[in-house]
Order: sequence, then C-alpha cells, then structure tokens
Amino acid sequence: MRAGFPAAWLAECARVVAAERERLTALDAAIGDADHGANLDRGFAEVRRALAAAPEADALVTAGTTLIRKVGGASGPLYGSLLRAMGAALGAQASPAEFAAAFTTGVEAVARLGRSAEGDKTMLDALWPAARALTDATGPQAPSGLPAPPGLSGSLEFPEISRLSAAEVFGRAATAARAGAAATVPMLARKGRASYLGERSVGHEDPGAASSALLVGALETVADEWGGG
Amino acid sequence: MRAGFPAAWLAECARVVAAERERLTALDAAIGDADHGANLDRGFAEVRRALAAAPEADALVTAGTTLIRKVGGASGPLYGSLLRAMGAALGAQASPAEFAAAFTTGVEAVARLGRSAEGDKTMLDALWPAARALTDATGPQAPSGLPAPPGLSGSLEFPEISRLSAAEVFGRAATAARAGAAATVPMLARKGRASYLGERSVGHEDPGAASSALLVGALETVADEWGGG
Amino acid sequence: MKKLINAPGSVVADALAGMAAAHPSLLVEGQVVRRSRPKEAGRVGLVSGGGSGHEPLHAGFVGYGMLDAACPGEIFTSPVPDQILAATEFAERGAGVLHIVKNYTGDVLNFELAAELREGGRVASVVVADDVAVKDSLYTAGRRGTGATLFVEKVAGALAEQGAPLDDVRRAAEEVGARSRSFGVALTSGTVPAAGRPTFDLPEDQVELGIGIHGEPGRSRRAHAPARELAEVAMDAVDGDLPLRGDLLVMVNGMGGTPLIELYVVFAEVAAYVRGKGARVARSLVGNYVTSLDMQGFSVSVCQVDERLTGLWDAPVETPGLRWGR
Amino acid sequence: MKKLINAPGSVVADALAGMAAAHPSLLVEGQVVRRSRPKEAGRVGLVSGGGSGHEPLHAGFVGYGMLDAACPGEIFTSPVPDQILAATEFAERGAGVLHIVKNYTGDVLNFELAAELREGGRVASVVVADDVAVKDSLYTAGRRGTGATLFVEKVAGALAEQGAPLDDVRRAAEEVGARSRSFGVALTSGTVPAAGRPTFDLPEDQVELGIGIHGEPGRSRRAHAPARELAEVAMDAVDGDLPLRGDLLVMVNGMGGTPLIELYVVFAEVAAYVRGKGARVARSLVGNYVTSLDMQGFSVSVCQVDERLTGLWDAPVETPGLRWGR
Ligand SMILES: Nc1ncnc2c1ncn2[C@@H]1O[C@H](COP(=O)(O)OP(=O)(O)O)[C@@H](O)[C@H]1O
Ligand SMILES: Nc1ncnc2c1ncn2[C@@H]1O[C@H](COP(=O)(O)OP(=O)(O)O)[C@@H](O)[C@H]1O
Ligand SMILES: [Mg+2]
Ligand SMILES: [Mg+2]
Ligand SMILES: [Mg+2]
Ligand SMILES: [Mg+2]
Repeated sequence: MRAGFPAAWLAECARVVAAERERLTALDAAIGDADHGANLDRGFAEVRRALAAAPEADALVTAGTTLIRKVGGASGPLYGSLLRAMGAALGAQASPAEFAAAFTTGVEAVARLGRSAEGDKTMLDALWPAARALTDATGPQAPSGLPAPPGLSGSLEFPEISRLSAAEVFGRAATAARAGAAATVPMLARKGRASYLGERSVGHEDPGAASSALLVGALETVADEWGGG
Repeated sequence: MRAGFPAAWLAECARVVAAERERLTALDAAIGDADHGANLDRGFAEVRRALAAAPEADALVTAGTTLIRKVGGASGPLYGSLLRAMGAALGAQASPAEFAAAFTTGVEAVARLGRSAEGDKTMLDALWPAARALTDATGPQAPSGLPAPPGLSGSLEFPEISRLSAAEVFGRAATAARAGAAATVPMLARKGRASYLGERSVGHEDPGAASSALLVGALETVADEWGGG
Repeated sequence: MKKLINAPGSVVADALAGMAAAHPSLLVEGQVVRRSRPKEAGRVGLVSGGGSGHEPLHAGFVGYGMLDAACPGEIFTSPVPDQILAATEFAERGAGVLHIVKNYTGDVLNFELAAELREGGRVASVVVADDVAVKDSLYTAGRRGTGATLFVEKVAGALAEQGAPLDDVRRAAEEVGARSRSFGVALTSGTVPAAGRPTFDLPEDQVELGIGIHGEPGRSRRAHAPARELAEVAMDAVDGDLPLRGDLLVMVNGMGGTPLIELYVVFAEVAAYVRGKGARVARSLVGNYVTSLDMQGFSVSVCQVDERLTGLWDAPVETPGLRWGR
Repeated sequence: MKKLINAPGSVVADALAGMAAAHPSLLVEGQVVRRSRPKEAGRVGLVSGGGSGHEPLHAGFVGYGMLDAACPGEIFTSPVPDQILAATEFAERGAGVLHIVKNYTGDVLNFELAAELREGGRVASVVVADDVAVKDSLYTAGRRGTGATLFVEKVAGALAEQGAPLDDVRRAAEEVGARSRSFGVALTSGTVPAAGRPTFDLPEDQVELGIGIHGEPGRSRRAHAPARELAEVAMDAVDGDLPLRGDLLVMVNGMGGTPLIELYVVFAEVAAYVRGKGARVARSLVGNYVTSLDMQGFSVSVCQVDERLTGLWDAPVETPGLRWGR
C-alpha cells in the first residue's frame, strides 16, 4: 500500500457521500430521522478540511477523530471508531492482508461501540461481509478456497504476488458490501432508530448499511492508488 | 300581515342560512375569518329554539335578542339589532308600508351600531336597497312612480288594496338585496374585517351582504304566509 | 387538515374543560374563565376576551398580575354580551372594571353592549389597535388589535394588583397601546375547524404580509425569503410607523404552527435590526402567545418602554401563559 | 414546506443566537448553552443535550432549578463529545456532574465518549427511556427517551440546587425515569430543514401511533379519530405498561405544530381517563415542551409521583421554558 492510499480513499469517500447525500437522507427518512446524508456529508467535508490542514498526520486516525468530534448522531462515533481503529492497526506500509486485518479491526470497533452484530440491520450488515471478502481475497486461502502457495501469504503486496489485483480485491469487498446492504431490506431492525419501527422497519434498506457500501465501494474506485510497494 | 308572519320568516331564515352555511363561510374565508356561515347558522338555530320555547313573545324581538346573546362576532349584534329594532317598530298587525317602515328602522339600527353606511362593503349594501325597494313598492308612489290613488296609501293590506301582491313586493326587495350584494364585489371595504385587506378586498362579495340577501330572499319565499288581514 | 378535536362544534368547550382540569388556579363557568381566588377587594378588575383560537390569549393570561376573567367566544368570533357581563361582575372588587378590547367590530360591539347592560358598575374600556399593516383612518374599522394586547394586559394587570385606581389603570393601558406596534407574516393559512379547510391558499413559494390573527389573508403577498428578509419587512413596517428608539419590549410571537426554533431564528434577526437602529431590546418574549389557530408564521410586537413600564412588565405574574416572580 | 430560517445549514446556530439575544440569563458559546450565572459552588452540575429540533428542550431548560448547561446538536443529531465535554466542564462546581441522556444510540455514544474524555472529574449518567411505543428488550436499542426527560431534568435540577450529592441526584433522576411513561401520536410529519420535505407522507385521514421525537414514523398507522379516541389509545398504552394509580404528574405535550387549543382538548380527555382509572392528576403541564420540529400531534407523559417528587417538581425553577416560584 502506498502511504497516500488512505487519504485518496477518504477523499473519494467525501466525494461519493456528497453525491449520494440525498439518497442516504431519503433512506433515513423512511426508517430513521432523515439526517444520515446530511450527517455524513458534513462529517466528510470536515475530514477533507482536517486532512488538508494536517497532511502529515495519519489520515485514518485524523479522519476518525474528526468524525467523532464533528458529526454527532450514531454514525459519527461509529464511523469515527471504524477509521480510528483501522488507522491504529495499519502501518504506513501494509500488505493487502494487513489492510484486510486493519479493516476488520475497525469493524470490530464499530460492533463493540454499537453493541451490535450482523443481522441487526445496521452498517455492520455491509461492513462485516466486506471485511470477510477482504480477508478471503487476501488471505492464505485466496482467492477461492485453494491453499495459498507456501510463503506467499499476506505480508507481500498485490501487484507482485497476490493472484488478485487491488481492483479485484476491493471489487469483491464492494460487491459483498452492496449485497450486505441490499440484504438489510427484509430485516427487522434491532439496533438504531429503525428498531423503533418494529415490523415497519422491514422492507427498507438501512441507511448506514447503504453508506457503508458507498465507503467500501470507494476503495474499489481508488484501487489504482494502491500502488505497488 | 298575519301575526305568524315574522315567525314564518325567521324559520325560513334559519333554513336558508343552514343550507347556505358553507357558501357564507367560504365568502368570509376570502376576505374575513371564515366563520360567517357558522356564526349565523349557530345563531338561527338558537333563534328557532328560542321561538319554540316562547311562542307567545314577539318573534322579532326574541330573535334579535337571541342573536345578540348567542352569536358574538360582528354579525350577531348587527343582525340582532336589526331584528330587535324592527320588532319594536312593528305592531302585531301591520300594513305593507308599515312593514317596510319597520324594516327601514331595523336597517337604521344596524348603520348606527356599526357606524357604517352604504358603500362600505357590508351587509348594509344589501339591506339599504332592500329597504328602499320595500318602501317604494308599498308607498304612495307604488308600484312604479305613479301617484298612489288618493286614500289608498300604506295603512291598508296587500291583498285588498295594493296593486302589488306580497310576493311581488318581497320579490322586488329580494332582487334589490341580491343586486346590492353583487354590487359589493368591486367595492373596497371600509368596515368589517375585509377593510384590513385594503385593495385585496376588491373582487369579492361581502359575506354579510350575501347573508342579508338570503334573509330578504326569505321574505319572498314565505310571502304566502303574509295573509290577508 | 387534521385536528386534535372531538367535533368542530365543541372545540371551545372541550378546550376550556382542559384548561380547567390543567389549572386549579382557574375556574371555568359558562364560557367565562376566572381566577379561582378572586383578587383582593378594592382593586380594579381586568376583563378581556375575544374569539377563541388565539391561545394562550386571553384565558391563559387569567391570574395574579394579569386578568381577573376572560370570556372566550367561539373560534374567531367575539364573545357575547352575557359572557362579558358575567366576567365583569366577577371582576368587580369594588374599584371598577377595565375592559381590554382588541379593535374588531365584533369585539367592540359586544363589549359595548355588555358595558351598557352593566348598570351601576364602573366600567372603563381600552381598545387595542397596534397592527401597522392596516392604515389608520377615521372612515374605516381602523387597525386591528394583535400582539400588543398581551403587553396591555400585563402592564394594566400589574398596576391593578398594586391598587391603582381605575382611571390610572385605563390610562396606563392606553399608553402601552399607544407605544406599541405590530406586524405579522404568514407562511401558511390556518384552518377554522368548522370550515374544515385552510382559510386561504398560499403557494409553496409565497408568504402573506400584514396578516392579522384571524387566519385572514394579509395586505399583500410576496416570494418566500430568508428569515432575515422577512424580519426586516416586519420591522421596517413597525419602524416606519413608530421609529424605534430607546428601550424596547420586543415580542416575536408564533402564529400557532411555527416551532420555537424558528421563532428564535427570527428573534435573532429582529434583535440585530433593533441594534442597527440604535435602540435596545430591554425585555423580550419569544413564543406562541397570540396565535391564529395552526397558522404558520410570526408577528413582531414592539413597545417603547420607560422605567415605569419596564417595572410593571417585570412585576410578578402567575398565569398559565406568562409567569415570573412567583 | 416553508420555514422561517436563513439557510438549512445555519438553523441551529441562528436559533442559538436568538436564544442568547432573548435570554440574558443564558450564554451561548461554541454550541453550548449555559447559565450566565453559574450555580453555587459545591452543587452537582446538570448537563443534557441532544439533537436540535425539540425546543424548548434542552437549551430552554437551562437555568436555576434545572440544567447548568445544554449541548444542542444539529437538527435531530446528537451533540459531539467536545461540546458535551465543554458543557460538563462548565457544570462542574466541585460536586460532580450528572449527564441526562435520552436513550438514542447517538446520544448514548457521544455522551459516553465525552465522559471518557473527562478525566479527573466525577461524571454520572442517567439514560431516559420512557416511550412505551417501543417494546423493551435486551437485544434492541431499547425504548426512546422522550417527554419524561423534562420531568427528570426538573426533579434532578431541584435536588441539585438543594445541595444533594451526585449519587442522590442520579438516583432521583433514575427514579423519575423509572416511574414515567410516554406515548406519542402524529397528525403530520415534520420537515427536517436539510431534507426540505416531510420525513414521511401521511394521508389526510390517517394518523401515526407511537411516534418518537425525531419526525420518524410511528409503530403503526390508523384512521384519524376524535381527540377522545386518540387520547385513549395513548393512555391505554401508558396504562398497559405502568398502571395508573395514585398521584400523577401528567404532561400533554405538543409536537411543535399543534396549537395550544388542541392540546387543551386532548388534556381534557387525558384527565378524564386518569379519573376513570381512579388515579389523580396531581400536577400537569400542557404545551409544546419536547417537540419534533413542526410536526403536528401530541404526546402524553405520565409520572407516578409521591410527596417528595411533587415537592421537587414544585421547587422554584427559572428557565426560558419552565418557570415558577421565582
Ligand atoms: N448500535 C448500532 N450499531 C451499528 N450501527 C448502528 C447502530 N445504531 C445505528 N447504527 C447505524 O447508524 C445509522 C444511522 O446513522 P445517522 O442517521 O447518521 O444517525 P442517527 O441515527 O443518530 O440519526 C443507521 O442506519 C445504522 O446503520
Ligand atoms: N361596521 C359594520 N357595519 C355593518 N356591517 C358590518 C360591519 N362590520 C362587519 N359587518 C358585516 O359583518 C359581516 C361579518 O360577519 P361575521 O363573519 O359573522 O363576523 P366577524 O367579522 O366578527 O367574524 C361582514 O361581512 C359585514 O357584512
Ligand atoms: Mg439519522
Ligand atoms: Mg367572520
Ligand atoms: Mg369572526
Ligand atoms: Mg439523527
């Protein structure tokens, strides 16, 4: 991973969140309180400012702290914790498998803070499948259950060793996240505001799962920035 | 005039006000406060009850007092004064001309209480033309500017003497009242709530003028009840 | 338009039953709302009233330091003389009674008729006509009584509580009225329950300027604009009629359907306007006080106060709608 | 949907500027609203906060006898830890600070994070979860905090003012929460300024049952009905969860767009319901206190009070939103 990759990813997150702001708010209007798009857009605009102000700092930690400090709501601390935990776990240089592990650490932080699990109809329903897809695509068994060649496990970089390109790895994660988000539609919400609706939460996509799919999708969009070393 | 004529008129007023309640309220919604139909309907329902409870009393005075005591708003005291003054001026027996004079006395009472005049865009714009039409149709010059035959002036009853039937006299009054109400449409209001609208009061019929036209129209409807003696 | 009512015909009676149940300090009898503990004998009594639909005005201002009794009429319909008379009889504590009347033909006529019926009692009357949207003229019904009615009731109430004689209370009431101006802006029409639909239609991008408090349309219509501009329109109208200077009592009043957060936004602009004119917000009130059913919008009322009036404004008051000092 | 605002993004800041201009008793700094005169040293401090759009909650309850500081977030978005921390630091008068938190994931998380950041200060926390529309369960986000938050803030505030230690204040706050239940009904959706259109569509003949205070749709929908029936639905839900008995503190709260006259109509029905259950309305509140922007509708909140809680409820309070006894 190039050192600039996290910053590139976060910039793309800011772009896509701004572009999809209305859709996210509309999803939140249906089963929440109609502010998810506004919250994230405000938050990632702040992230952009914070990164520009402190280009030297760890981009993920800075972004996470910014979200925690500026967004409020449920998604602020949750996405903030995701990025902070991920940043703390990720070295300046990282292999694909290390990236996957760091992402997973971030998702665990969300689950811990949110006291929530897959199936609760939250962002975790997109984040967990993405974490698993990343791990699977970069781990010893990657790409498809075949044993990884000895000595070629996760500590090396995509372009040289892995049988999957960065674009392919992030593409699988993005697909998994989108499928996970879509799978929230029939779920009965147990966490977040949608849980207040009981049965009426069924039939709607969770806004946080939708935004998570966007953030993971952003990884795929900026896969070119992954770099070689 | 039969002794029962005022009561018959008032019963018809109650009926027609109830039937036209929505239209009166809609007129008041345009340039007032959307309650004229409700006010009059409530008032005349009370009048009906009051007359049923005290059939011996002077119907017009009872009705007027009831409107003053039960309606509120501008129209309650104004119509109440109309009927009370009219009742006080009218004997149990009355000639057409006496009826016209009593009606005129009632209209004067409205103008006095309301400190208003024809052309202010109020009920007076229907009531004054009606009063004049009644006077004209029953007076010495009736029916059409020809001198009344000597000795045949207003102290005698319609059926025997007057060249106009009760239906004709009241028909003229009703026509005059309706024309007067219609003539309020282009007027700029100087009294009542419509005056608050300034130029925007132009182009709407005054609700009180419309209800006055209904009450005068009710005279024509019950003209058969006028009786012979 | 949905409403929380049982039936259009029973709204006023039902709401008064609710007031009675909620406020042991009030008694409701025959559509008269009065203090459950009459004020000290020898003090001037204060009676106001008018159509319902303006809550908390007037019944919510019955209590120590304001009214002795209020007579609410039907929705937007002034009370009837019998009601006013009953309220006046209750309010008489041996020093006469002041009628505080908003300037509407119906209110003026019915209070006049009631005062005539009240033989042998001293009744004075003040007519409030503070709405600058209506041009004043001898030949018209004149200006409407709107937000300043609250100012008049508060100041006159404080003075009455202190034992001032009827003439002084009336004069102070008149003075407050003369020093006050108001202007209202509507974003939506209200709906009279008996009518069942909005009194007027207002497109999504238009507002009404110069509205009163009976759901009536205003003097003119304009494009909707930021709060700053609408506040400026209202304040220009007020300032144009009675230039802002010195200490001001300023109320930003909601028309009934506008939430407090928006009224505070407007107040910020009004306060800035006042400062810009070199005047000072000495006292203020922000909230739904003189309403027009569920209409959305605001009115601003301004009273030029001196030390004496500020003192009377600050005097203790204990009513459901306004309370401080006890 | 028209609003009296300057721009969707500045509503909260503009409204806070208006609050500051209107209430010299408040200071607004960095989206924290605090008393301009801190309470006596050695007293427990009280901080609450949450998304904006619920005015007067919470900033309108800052003042003697209630909160020391409030941290309003963006519309319907909980405040951020920095804000809460700043409010907590201000509220610390040497006896610790109680956080009063409405039970929403966002509020709970942000207050938790703030408490963690507050090293070396004693912070206790009470989570209010009074809304019976949501079935309580270990596996869900649990019940929402709604109207009873006002009860908690008032009672805890009175106790803190009397000098009770942090543990006692927290316990009393928890007790009030445990004794309180609420249920809400919406006639219309509210409109979040940034969203620009109503959060949900509700046909002209339908109402939402079991709504919260964030403009969210309710648990179910039914045909609109007379106030009596809707009050009964709400009270059945409350009574089914915590049977009504003894002395009750009862609030009929407007959601922001419902005028007072309708709230009194509802209160009359609620009071009749309470009497019918053999319980007693010992204290009551009718008005727009815990709102959801411009939503039309009401919620009813009930707290089973004893002599001690009634005494704390009656204790003097001086805030923009609630005032008596001084
Ligand atoms: N306990 C939780 N665990 C994980 N995610 C959660 C939890 N609670 C809420 N969320 C996520 O947060 C999203 C809502 O975010 P947002 O609308 O910004 O905040 P708020 O609910 O405070 O308005 C939900 O759609 C859901 O995905
Ligand atoms: N000063 C006045 N003189 C004569 N008629 C008047 C006067 N003021 C109002 N009116 C009449 O009363 C009508 C309104 O009656 P209504 O709606 O029942 O009372 P309110 O105006 O109090 O709501 C007006 O349309 C007008 O015809
Ligand atoms: Mg949300
Ligand atoms: Mg009218
Ligand atoms: Mg009226
Ligand atoms: Mg939110």
